[in-house]
Amino acid sequence: MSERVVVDPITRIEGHLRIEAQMNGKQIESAYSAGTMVRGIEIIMRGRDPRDAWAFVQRICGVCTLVHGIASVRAVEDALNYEIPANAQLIRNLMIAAQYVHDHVMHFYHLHALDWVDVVSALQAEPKATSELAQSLSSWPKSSPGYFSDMKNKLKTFVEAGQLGIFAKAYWGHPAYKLPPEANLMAVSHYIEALEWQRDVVKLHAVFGGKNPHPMFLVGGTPNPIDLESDSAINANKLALVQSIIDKMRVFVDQVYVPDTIAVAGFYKDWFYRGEGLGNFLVYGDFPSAEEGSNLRDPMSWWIPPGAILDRNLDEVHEVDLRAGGEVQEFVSHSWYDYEGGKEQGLHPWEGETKFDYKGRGGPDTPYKQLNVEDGYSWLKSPRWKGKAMEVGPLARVLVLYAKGDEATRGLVDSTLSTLGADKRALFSTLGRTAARTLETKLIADKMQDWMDSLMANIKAGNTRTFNEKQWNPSSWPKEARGVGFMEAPRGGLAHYIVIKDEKIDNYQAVVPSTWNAGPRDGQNQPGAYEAALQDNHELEDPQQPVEILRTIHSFDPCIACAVHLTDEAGEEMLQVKIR
Amino acid sequence: MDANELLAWARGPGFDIALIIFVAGMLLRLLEVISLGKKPDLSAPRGSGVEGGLRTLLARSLPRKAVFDREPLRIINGYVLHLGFFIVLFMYGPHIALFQSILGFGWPALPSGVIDAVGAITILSLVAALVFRLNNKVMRFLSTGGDYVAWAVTLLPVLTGYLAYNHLLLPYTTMLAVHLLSVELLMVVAPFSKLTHMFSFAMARWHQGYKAGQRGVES
Amino acid sequence: MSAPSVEKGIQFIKAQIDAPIASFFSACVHCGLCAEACLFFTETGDPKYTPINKVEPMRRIWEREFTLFGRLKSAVGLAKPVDEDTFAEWETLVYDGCSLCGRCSLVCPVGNDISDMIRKIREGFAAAGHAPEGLIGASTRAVEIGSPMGVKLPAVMAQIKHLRDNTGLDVPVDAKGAEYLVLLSSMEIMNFPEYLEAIARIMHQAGKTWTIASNAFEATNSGIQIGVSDIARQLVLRVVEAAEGLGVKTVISPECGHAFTAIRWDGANLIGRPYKFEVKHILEVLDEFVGQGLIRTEGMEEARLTYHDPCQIARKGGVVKQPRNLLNRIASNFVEMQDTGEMNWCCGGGGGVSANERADELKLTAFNRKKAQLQALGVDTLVTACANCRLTLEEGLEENEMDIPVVGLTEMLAEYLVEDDKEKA
Amino acid sequence: MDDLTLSERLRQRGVSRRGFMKFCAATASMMALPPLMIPKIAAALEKARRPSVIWLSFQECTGCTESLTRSHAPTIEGLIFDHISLDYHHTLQAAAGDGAEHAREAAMKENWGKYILVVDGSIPLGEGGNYSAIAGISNLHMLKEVAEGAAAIVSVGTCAAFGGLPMAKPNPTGAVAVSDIIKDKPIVNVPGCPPIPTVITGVLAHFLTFGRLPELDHLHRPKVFFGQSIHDRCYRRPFYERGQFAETFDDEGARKGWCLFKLGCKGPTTYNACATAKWNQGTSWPVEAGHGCIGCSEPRFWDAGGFYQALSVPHTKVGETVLTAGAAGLAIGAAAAVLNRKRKAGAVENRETITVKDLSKES
Repeated sequence: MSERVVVDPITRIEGHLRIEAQMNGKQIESAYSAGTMVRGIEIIMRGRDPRDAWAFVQRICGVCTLVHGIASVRAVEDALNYEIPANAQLIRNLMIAAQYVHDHVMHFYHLHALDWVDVVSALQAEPKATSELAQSLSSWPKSSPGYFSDMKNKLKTFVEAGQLGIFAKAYWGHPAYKLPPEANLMAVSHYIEALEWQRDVVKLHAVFGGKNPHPMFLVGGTPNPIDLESDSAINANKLALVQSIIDKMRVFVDQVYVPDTIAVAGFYKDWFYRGEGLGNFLVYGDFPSAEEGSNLRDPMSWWIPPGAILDRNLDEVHEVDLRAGGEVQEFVSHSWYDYEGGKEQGLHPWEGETKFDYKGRGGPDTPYKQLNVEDGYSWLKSPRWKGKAMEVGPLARVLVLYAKGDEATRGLVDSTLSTLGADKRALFSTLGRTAARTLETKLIADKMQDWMDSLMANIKAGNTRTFNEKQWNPSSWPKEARGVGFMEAPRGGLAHYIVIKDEKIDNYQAVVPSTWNAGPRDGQNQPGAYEAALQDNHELEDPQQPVEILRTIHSFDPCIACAVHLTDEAGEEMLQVKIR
Repeated sequence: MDANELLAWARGPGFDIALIIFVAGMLLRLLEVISLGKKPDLSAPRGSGVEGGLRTLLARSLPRKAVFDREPLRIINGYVLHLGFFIVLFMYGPHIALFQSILGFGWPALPSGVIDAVGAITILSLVAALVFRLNNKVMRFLSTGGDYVAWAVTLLPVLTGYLAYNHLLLPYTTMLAVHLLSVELLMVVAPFSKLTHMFSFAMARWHQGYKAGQRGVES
Repeated sequence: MSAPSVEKGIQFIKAQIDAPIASFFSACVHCGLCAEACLFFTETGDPKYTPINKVEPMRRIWEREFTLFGRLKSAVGLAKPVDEDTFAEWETLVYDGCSLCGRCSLVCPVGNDISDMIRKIREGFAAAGHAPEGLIGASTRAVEIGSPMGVKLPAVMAQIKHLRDNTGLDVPVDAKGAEYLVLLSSMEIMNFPEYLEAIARIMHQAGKTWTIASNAFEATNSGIQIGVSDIARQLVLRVVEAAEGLGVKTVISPECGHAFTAIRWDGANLIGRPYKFEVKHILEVLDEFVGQGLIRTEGMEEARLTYHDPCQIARKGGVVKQPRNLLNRIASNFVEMQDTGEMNWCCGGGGGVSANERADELKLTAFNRKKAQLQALGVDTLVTACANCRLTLEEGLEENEMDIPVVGLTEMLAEYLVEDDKEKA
Repeated sequence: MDDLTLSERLRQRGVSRRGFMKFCAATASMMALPPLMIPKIAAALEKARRPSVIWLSFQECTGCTESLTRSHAPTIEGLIFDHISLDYHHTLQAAAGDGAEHAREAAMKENWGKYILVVDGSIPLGEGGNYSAIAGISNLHMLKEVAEGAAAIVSVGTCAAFGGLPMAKPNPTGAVAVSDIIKDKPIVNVPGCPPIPTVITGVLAHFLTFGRLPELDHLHRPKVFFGQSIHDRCYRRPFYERGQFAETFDDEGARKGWCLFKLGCKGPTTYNACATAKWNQGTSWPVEAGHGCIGCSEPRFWDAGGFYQALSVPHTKVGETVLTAGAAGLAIGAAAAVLNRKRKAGAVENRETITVKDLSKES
């Protein structure tokens, strides 16, 4: 029996993702990942002030609300060889790290957990037993029987009210749910707690960037000055708030997130052996050192260095050069775009070009039941590194850090694996990916204290500089310049490529983690990371309720608005349609 | 076109068009004047023409008592109008930002409250100027349509600026756009009206002063 | 030579428009303050006498001929014409209603030299046949007879004889190598012979050599007043040739306003080259003599008197402090009028107005200004240094039945002159 | 079961009367209602069966949803558990694929004419609407279908309200706002990129309390949140009034909290509550963090000139324009000058000499 299972919309992600799975019995034979929304932001970027770019591209995504802003200012700074004050570098590191911790926790509880946690089953839980379970995992104070009893009552009333709201029509009771009621109740409670917690910890972004989502950035530094004597700058009060947030993050990660991950994983060990796929991993690198006057030219010195791992071989980490012509390329063989030099061509982002070609590439008219997977089937391009499909994200980072011998990483990974009774191979899986995310959250949360300490030391030493005015005025810029700004977004390596001409953006391209992961097949028919992962040992218990697909897709933490991007000359020909 | 689009247009293409007409028009007008040339004075000089030119350039800014006594109100109003206009134009922070973007340097601003008051006074002064023009028989006799156009295009920026600042009549964004458009109108009209005097007054004073300087007479 | 015509008039005005004129027109804001400085406006109250309005035809020509905007305006028929009617309408404003006193030029806030513009527009009016008969006659006499009033050399010689008979002082004629060439205005010859006597006595006392020229005794220049440079040049050239022929160092302009302007400021420009001699107004010379101790005075006039600044000498000629220096020596009760010096009010007869019979009534109306000034002061005597002013003032005073004698400053000085010869004698 | 009132539900869930009244008071103060209204709000909320809310996400970035989760009064968990029934919301809902679509259809059917439709993201009309599809259905189609049964529509975020980023020039996908498509339903725009969380929840609370939309301005924004400009409520306003401006980032003025107008702040033309409500539970807001307002709640703010160019400064290259204009002026002026010189020279040359004989017309 050959059946096409379609999951659209994939919910609890960012953006518009559609998965089509060609079944062979209960087994997924081939999977197709499609981004179904396009905005054309890179067309919009053309001709604009490079200093403004961050705000535009930041709106690529409101979930990883910071990463595009950072990548963008770095791209401009790279193009202009712009030196950044140490404090700005530290503040950016803190903001990026806060984004990780916030985003990973929210992903785990609010986007991913319901793939593993049966909310309805939690109603059967025994509060006292739940409390015992929770207390066995950590010393988190909110683990009393009374607390869980309240939570259970709350949930019960909610469910019995008959209006399930966001929990309606889910796959409750599906046999793939393996957690006992008590674990479910604990997870649902932490779901609600995490909502409250995240509201508090994003205040770190508000301190440095004024607000979250979409904090403010600045080419050449950070906008908020440091002045202990001012009530309108980063002062002692605000620094104290930042410190308290870092503390709060670390406590929650250590006492809730990490124990919950390990606890849940313990019930789903079969997921350590499916859902990996490519076996190729790519890291761009992030967290630059923060010496005064440092720029972004030496990523090998960064805390997370760039590197590539091929065929699951942890013994060799390949060097990565984002500027090199033959390394990063984007293909459109199965995308709704066309290239000037033919659809099989691969283009380095600086030379990137694309044309909307929805109909020409077999895009069906809405409403449609099925995409034309033989031709174009996604608004995502297919990025490749040296021609290879690569997975990016927490797993890639943890593997590269591990392979490079980072002690903290090795210790944490090894101890976690041993707790779970798994070996290193388990990392290459759906659950391995999810676990890697949790572990890197802890690594990063711990690292935040170092950056905070350095920042405080600078301030104590009288260095409060946060902005370098030197190249602010566009008249100081070269006539033409190009740069790449890269970072590790929570979902993986993110690079923005900019070409500046006559003080304006001439070309802008983002090569985004979810494009690597969610992109379609290339001309060689190499699947993207999602596709490969779904084709890796996925049996659907019930094709009508494909929770297995959600588990693996969610393990990547999709961010599809990020992933869909394009550069285009045809943009000018577009009619501006307006209904009045 | 909504207010924001209007504002964007006024801050973009509109300003460019106005600036081109203003700068090119003024240069044209000045070159038209200069090109007519001036013969050198062959009479034996009694003093320095350059000195006289410079002196008149400045000194003519002060009224002579003989005429001041006859028309004190009109003359005072002329001062109020010009000084008010200059203060509002050159001493308001946002305006300074504009000049800074063109000149590359700025200067300290006056408090907005002062500008607001000066703006109000300037408006009253412009209204008074119109009243004078309509009531004074000489001014009425001399006035052409151009004088009323010039008056209107001068009043509009001050008035709309005042209304915008005080959030009167129209929503701020719309009023700001209208303000910029009125400034642009002024820039477009200036080279082709008596408002050229903003530059040509200097040439006129210079020529009279130079001649007077050569003759060693006061002017 | 073609007949006068509108075209010719326009052509002449066009030729007069230079950068200063263009800058004046482009700077005018129609503020009307020039009217407040003009006695033809203040005394008539008629706004058509607003100085800048008097050059409106020139403005139209400037705009149409020399500005892009004006060319466009006339291309679409929006420009106001300059035609026969225009010339006819403006003729009385340009000649009768302006004494070229230059007061308006001083008050214009943007610095327009309006009186200069009127001087220049007259070129076109003359060329268009719209100069007043009186000025045409004066000019014709000046060119053909040698003096606007028709005074010929024999009349001068008769005066010299009379002078010699009365005082024993000689008036050198055509004396080569004399230091000073003294010019006279025909009015002085006709009406104020005291001037020549005063000069003779002062020169004698100062011990200076001087002369008058038989072919160029006349200082006045009708060409300047009527606004015909060709005639003005012809008249200036007479003086220049005579002065250079006689080899004098300094030419002394007499007590006549426009004569001073003609010979001192316009002459070199009219003939197109600098002079080989200096030109001074008689008051400048007298002040020098006094300052150098060459002449001394004795006694003081006790009558309450005031001094009327001739426009061309004071405002336009820069001779303001000299008459005051002199007066303060010889008058104990010298008072200043309210507007005085470079801001004086014109007598109303300058700029050819007095030679233009048509303007007599207007001139007398304008005199009301001076009348008021004098009444405010309540003086017994009025001193001035311009024969034309003097005549106009006398006429005005007589018309208004005011009994104030008008005296030339040079004569008055001569009255208090210490004459060593006499004492000795 | 379905007929349980809010207060009954709350009591069952152990929410105290006091806690409930606290929420009502917060709602009232947020909407600038007098304290007298608190009991009314409470009464309205107590009676309500949680109204169904269908949240459609089109051309968006999920920033609006993220913002909603930052709401602290009411909280997101309070909102979705106690006040509304969020029956369709891609980012938060458990169900996916067909299940999700069924949830939407069921909610529409059960609450036809009564549910609130919340939209974030713009709607692309280009390429027949194919630029954005959910479950194979174009955004345009889905919006029309869901709007039909809605009691009211809340366009959350600048994209849904005004077209936002996708509509920025050159609008590659032909994106439009909700109000460009739906004409026959009450629409309230809650712009912002993203909107302030309490503004989103405040509008919902207002609707829940009074059964109607709050009073709207000409751009369909609730006056209570969008009635004043950032500038008018800005704590740095006194510095503007004193003429004290930060000239660059991290300068003395910037550190002292002087006005950011010259650094491009769009506060004067931006109507939003940031300056009063602030962000992230009052932690800060962009201007407090030293960066000018970028005007994110205004229509077409993306095309309103550079973010670092003062409002009074043209966003084109003025220097270049001046040079161009100067060159043009010199060229035209030179041509005019040549013409003038020629004319003048002609007039001087053709000028005939005049003798006294030529003076009289009659002669």
